[in-house]
Amino acid sequence: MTPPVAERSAYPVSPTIQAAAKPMLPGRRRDFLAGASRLAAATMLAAAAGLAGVLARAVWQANGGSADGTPYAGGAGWETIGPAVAGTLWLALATAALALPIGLGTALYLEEYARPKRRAVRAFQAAVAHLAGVPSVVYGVAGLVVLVHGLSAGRSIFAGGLALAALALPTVVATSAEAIRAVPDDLRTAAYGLGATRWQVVRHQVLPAAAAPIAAGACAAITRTAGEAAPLLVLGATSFATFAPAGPGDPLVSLPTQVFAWAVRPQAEFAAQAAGAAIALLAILLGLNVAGLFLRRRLRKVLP
Amino acid sequence: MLSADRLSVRFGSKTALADVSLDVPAQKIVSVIGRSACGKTTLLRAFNRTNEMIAGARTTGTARFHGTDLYGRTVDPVEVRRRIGMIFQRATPFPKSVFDNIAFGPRAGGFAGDLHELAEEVLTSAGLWADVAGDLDAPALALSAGQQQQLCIARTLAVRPDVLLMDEPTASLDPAATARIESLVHSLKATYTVVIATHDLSQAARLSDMTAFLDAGELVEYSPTATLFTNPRTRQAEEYVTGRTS
Amino acid sequence: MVARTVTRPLFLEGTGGPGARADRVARRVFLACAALTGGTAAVVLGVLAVGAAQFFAEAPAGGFFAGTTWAPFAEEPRFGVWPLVAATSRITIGAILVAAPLGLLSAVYLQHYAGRRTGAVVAAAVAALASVPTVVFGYVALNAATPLLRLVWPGAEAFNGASATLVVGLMIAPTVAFLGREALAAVPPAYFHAGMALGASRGRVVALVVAPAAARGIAAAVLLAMARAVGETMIVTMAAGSHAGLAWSPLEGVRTLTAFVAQTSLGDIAPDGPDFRAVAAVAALLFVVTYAMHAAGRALLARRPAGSAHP
Amino acid sequence: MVVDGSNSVLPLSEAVAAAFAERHGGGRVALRSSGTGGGFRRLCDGETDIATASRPMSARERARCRERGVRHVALPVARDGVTVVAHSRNALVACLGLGELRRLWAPGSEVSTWRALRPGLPAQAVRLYAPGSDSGTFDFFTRVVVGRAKASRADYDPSADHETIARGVAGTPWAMGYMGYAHYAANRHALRALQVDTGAGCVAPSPKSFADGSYSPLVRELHLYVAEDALRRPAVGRFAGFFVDASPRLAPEAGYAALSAAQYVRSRALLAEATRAAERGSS
Repeated sequence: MTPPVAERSAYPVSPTIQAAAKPMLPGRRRDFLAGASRLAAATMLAAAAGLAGVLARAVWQANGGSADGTPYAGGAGWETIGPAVAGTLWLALATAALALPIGLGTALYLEEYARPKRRAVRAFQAAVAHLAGVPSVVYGVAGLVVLVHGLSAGRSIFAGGLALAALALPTVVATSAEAIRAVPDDLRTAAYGLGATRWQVVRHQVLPAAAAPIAAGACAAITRTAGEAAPLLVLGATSFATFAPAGPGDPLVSLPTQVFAWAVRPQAEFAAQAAGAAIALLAILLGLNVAGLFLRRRLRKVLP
Repeated sequence: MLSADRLSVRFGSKTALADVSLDVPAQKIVSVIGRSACGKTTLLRAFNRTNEMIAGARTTGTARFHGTDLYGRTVDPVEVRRRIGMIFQRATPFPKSVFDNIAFGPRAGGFAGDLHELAEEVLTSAGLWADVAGDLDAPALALSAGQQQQLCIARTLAVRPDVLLMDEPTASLDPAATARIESLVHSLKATYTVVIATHDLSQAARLSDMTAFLDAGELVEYSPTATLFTNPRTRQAEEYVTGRTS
Repeated sequence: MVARTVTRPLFLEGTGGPGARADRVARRVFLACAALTGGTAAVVLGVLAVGAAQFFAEAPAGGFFAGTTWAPFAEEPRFGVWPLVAATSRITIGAILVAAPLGLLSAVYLQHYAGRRTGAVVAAAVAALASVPTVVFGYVALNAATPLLRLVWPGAEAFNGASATLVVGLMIAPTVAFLGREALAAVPPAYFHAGMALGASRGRVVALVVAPAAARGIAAAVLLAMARAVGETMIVTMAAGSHAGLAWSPLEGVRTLTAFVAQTSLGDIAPDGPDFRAVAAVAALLFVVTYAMHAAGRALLARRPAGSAHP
Repeated sequence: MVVDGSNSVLPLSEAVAAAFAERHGGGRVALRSSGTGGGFRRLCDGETDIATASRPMSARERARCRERGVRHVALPVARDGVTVVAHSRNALVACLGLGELRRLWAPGSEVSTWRALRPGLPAQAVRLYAPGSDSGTFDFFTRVVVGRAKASRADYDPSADHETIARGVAGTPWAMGYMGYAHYAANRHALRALQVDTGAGCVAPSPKSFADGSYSPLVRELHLYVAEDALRRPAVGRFAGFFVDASPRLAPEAGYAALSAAQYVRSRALLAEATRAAERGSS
């Protein structure tokens, strides 16, 4: 079809070169990372699937097996996890209502109002950012002393919400500040050049430009804290409630602490109940994540 | 020795190279000219199978090296890259010492000889030996931009390729460094086959034996350099080399 | 063109311009937010500091850091925190030995090997694992990992370090994978392409060129994941037990710093009792260690990867 | 309404709360188990309406309550025996004497193997699981066995939750521990309850031996402590009354021994009196 290279070429291939040419090595070379990295990825997949499988199996067996009379109240169903679901939703709401505005306000102050940044501001910002690395159980200890005993907030949804908001705050500040910092300075310079005040620049330029990543960061922080059990256990969460909390003053119940309370019991019925609560918790977190995704997309669409 | 036959490359739905057929003769310098984004880089990358590292790339047609289809089922792309080396527009020394930069390729290829000897040889070939001989452990990033490009060429030579693909090797260099690289390329012709993509017409005229003119991914004209620059067969090539481009 | 004359007064000084009042209000609101944030941090710190100070008033710091018996509520209390520290260290190191290879290799897979579709699936699995609450991992450690472990080693205790370590490793692996992938992605692609063009295998290029260039980020990923393991509470509280001894076998129960805080708090801590003082001292230790690890990890991340400053 | 306190009473509280919710269309009851000590503390802080207890209130706790002006009434609801449990496959030990238990659990005890406890037993290490220091069961057991409340060796695995103790003993070969009988009953397939020799021969723990007094030193009465102020809310009185009335039926189901009918009548009378006192106080 096509004439051989040598014939068509204007410059005949020198025979010495052709003779000297090493033969092409056929076949593929071994790549040690290819196998190892695929194995690791497969392990991650298996871990995720295994986790889902463990939970599903526990619930499945409980529903399939006969209920041999446990002396306890219970049974995996809506009556048992309903109060905890309501509690977790309340707590997420409280976290969002407190951590979001305060965190965003803090970030705006640090990034926009404290400009140019003095050393003290930078030090403060770093100090707050690293609080995100402090274990949540530590917040529970502080919350117990300050909220439950100091403010007499009791072991209530209110106390739990405050503790979780304090836990989420450093993360919200850090992610919001990062989003604000990513807004190009040209935007600010142009706006200031037109005679805008700081607030006008923030309101009309910075916030619209940074809204989507701020929402994403806040949503991630709230989702993470909504799954926290340790600080609520320290505050003194309720292990069994016959009613759903209807307001901030009601006793502290939540899905994560309920998963804990049931999971540590050796009986299979409670393992199933814990697995059911865990699935409900994962579903709520997934819902929050999806809501965050929609919010983010919407913010991106509405604001340029 | 190196040839393309109806070679096309698409990135997603975008065609970067369309039905290009050309032969690169041994121990000659072939330059590839054309406007930005005309497919010069893609053509070079097609010859050492580095396009496939870009997501969505699809290559059709054949590219042959000593008659072997580079895209053949049994061909190892890693071996292809050892035989057909490539130098990029921007010097990309690894953040390691000069010596480690040279040694990376030979070590990867299982080189059993004396690496220092090899380093001296290739650095000499690349005209860099005098500059770096004193301290081969110096960080490569401490070299000047021109020296970095020379190092990249030396590094490629250390793999002992048959062909050097050079993608605008002097585009980001100053005139003095450009001159050094050009004379280096010229001297390499004795042992290597070189394909050089360039947007500098005078460089193409100075260096190459054959010139290929690409436009929008298509090979418009492929002629001996003297012919293409003085008496091009096609009107597009004439317009381009005389600067009367639309 | 005719030169224009300024007909309006200049407000170069003072605060009379339009919008100045809203700006002042906004500044105050945001400053108040910052003060609240700072106040929250100060309160957390203050509670721990006061509690820890009370603790050290009755238990000398020497005994705390050097003692090997932890029995703060016994008739004759002993305050040697070493067993708790040893347990935390063992579980952290064990977990990172699981998580570092798993996470980093997954990061390499996602960044350099995965096809688009399989990559998306694996990335989704990693993200899903990352968002699972630790109490759910605790459930898995207690009700799945331990029974499996006992199939292999029937002598394993009901609460043991091994299954907690394994599951903590699984929990922090997504952190390593995510941060590791970011580190790999921050390496200029030119390195990868140049390495490939020199005829090295993909694995060789990644291991010898890309990974060293990303070393700082990879170290940060490992360090930050370890900080999470140190602070991990639910898995160890549920599955590792409450035995504050210096056990050597991973099949025995151990009690970590975090588990002590959580398990003690399951009863009730009165803010004026010895249990609160002990809990506060341990919490303060946890605070200092994790804060430092997090700061060090972030400092590593803040520096640009080698070579990225290159034009 | 918040009920807090003993983990030993929790199985009964749960059964009662569930029955109450069923009967009264979801009565609003929240249960916690911070331990008897924690429950008393919270009752006297006004944080909880009802404290459940596995031991009587101590003089110091009583004083604290009085200091804060919290009046309360104690209602006995069931009888429970502290049960010594071992790993289910440990068939070599059937009965332990009080003296042996004392040697094992005394502060500073050096007994670390079964052989050290009783010559002839294997030299396997005894891993010990028991309630933490806020537990009424811990206070009761140490007082009866060691002779002094809260006097115990410290190198055991403490837990505020008896279910965790059950899981620990069930899953650790050669382990041993003690807990409320109801928690043992819920895990009886996985645990082995040891008989206790109180001097008059070995007796196995069971609701029957609790009722007839043969297990007597280790049997205690479980109480509800109801805050008088809380009784002004009719719901609290209703729940406390329901608790007393339901206990004869629910206590045996949940693994306790019921008290005598006369004792329940007395509990009812105490509750009525406290309610009247609360109403007088409010008007």
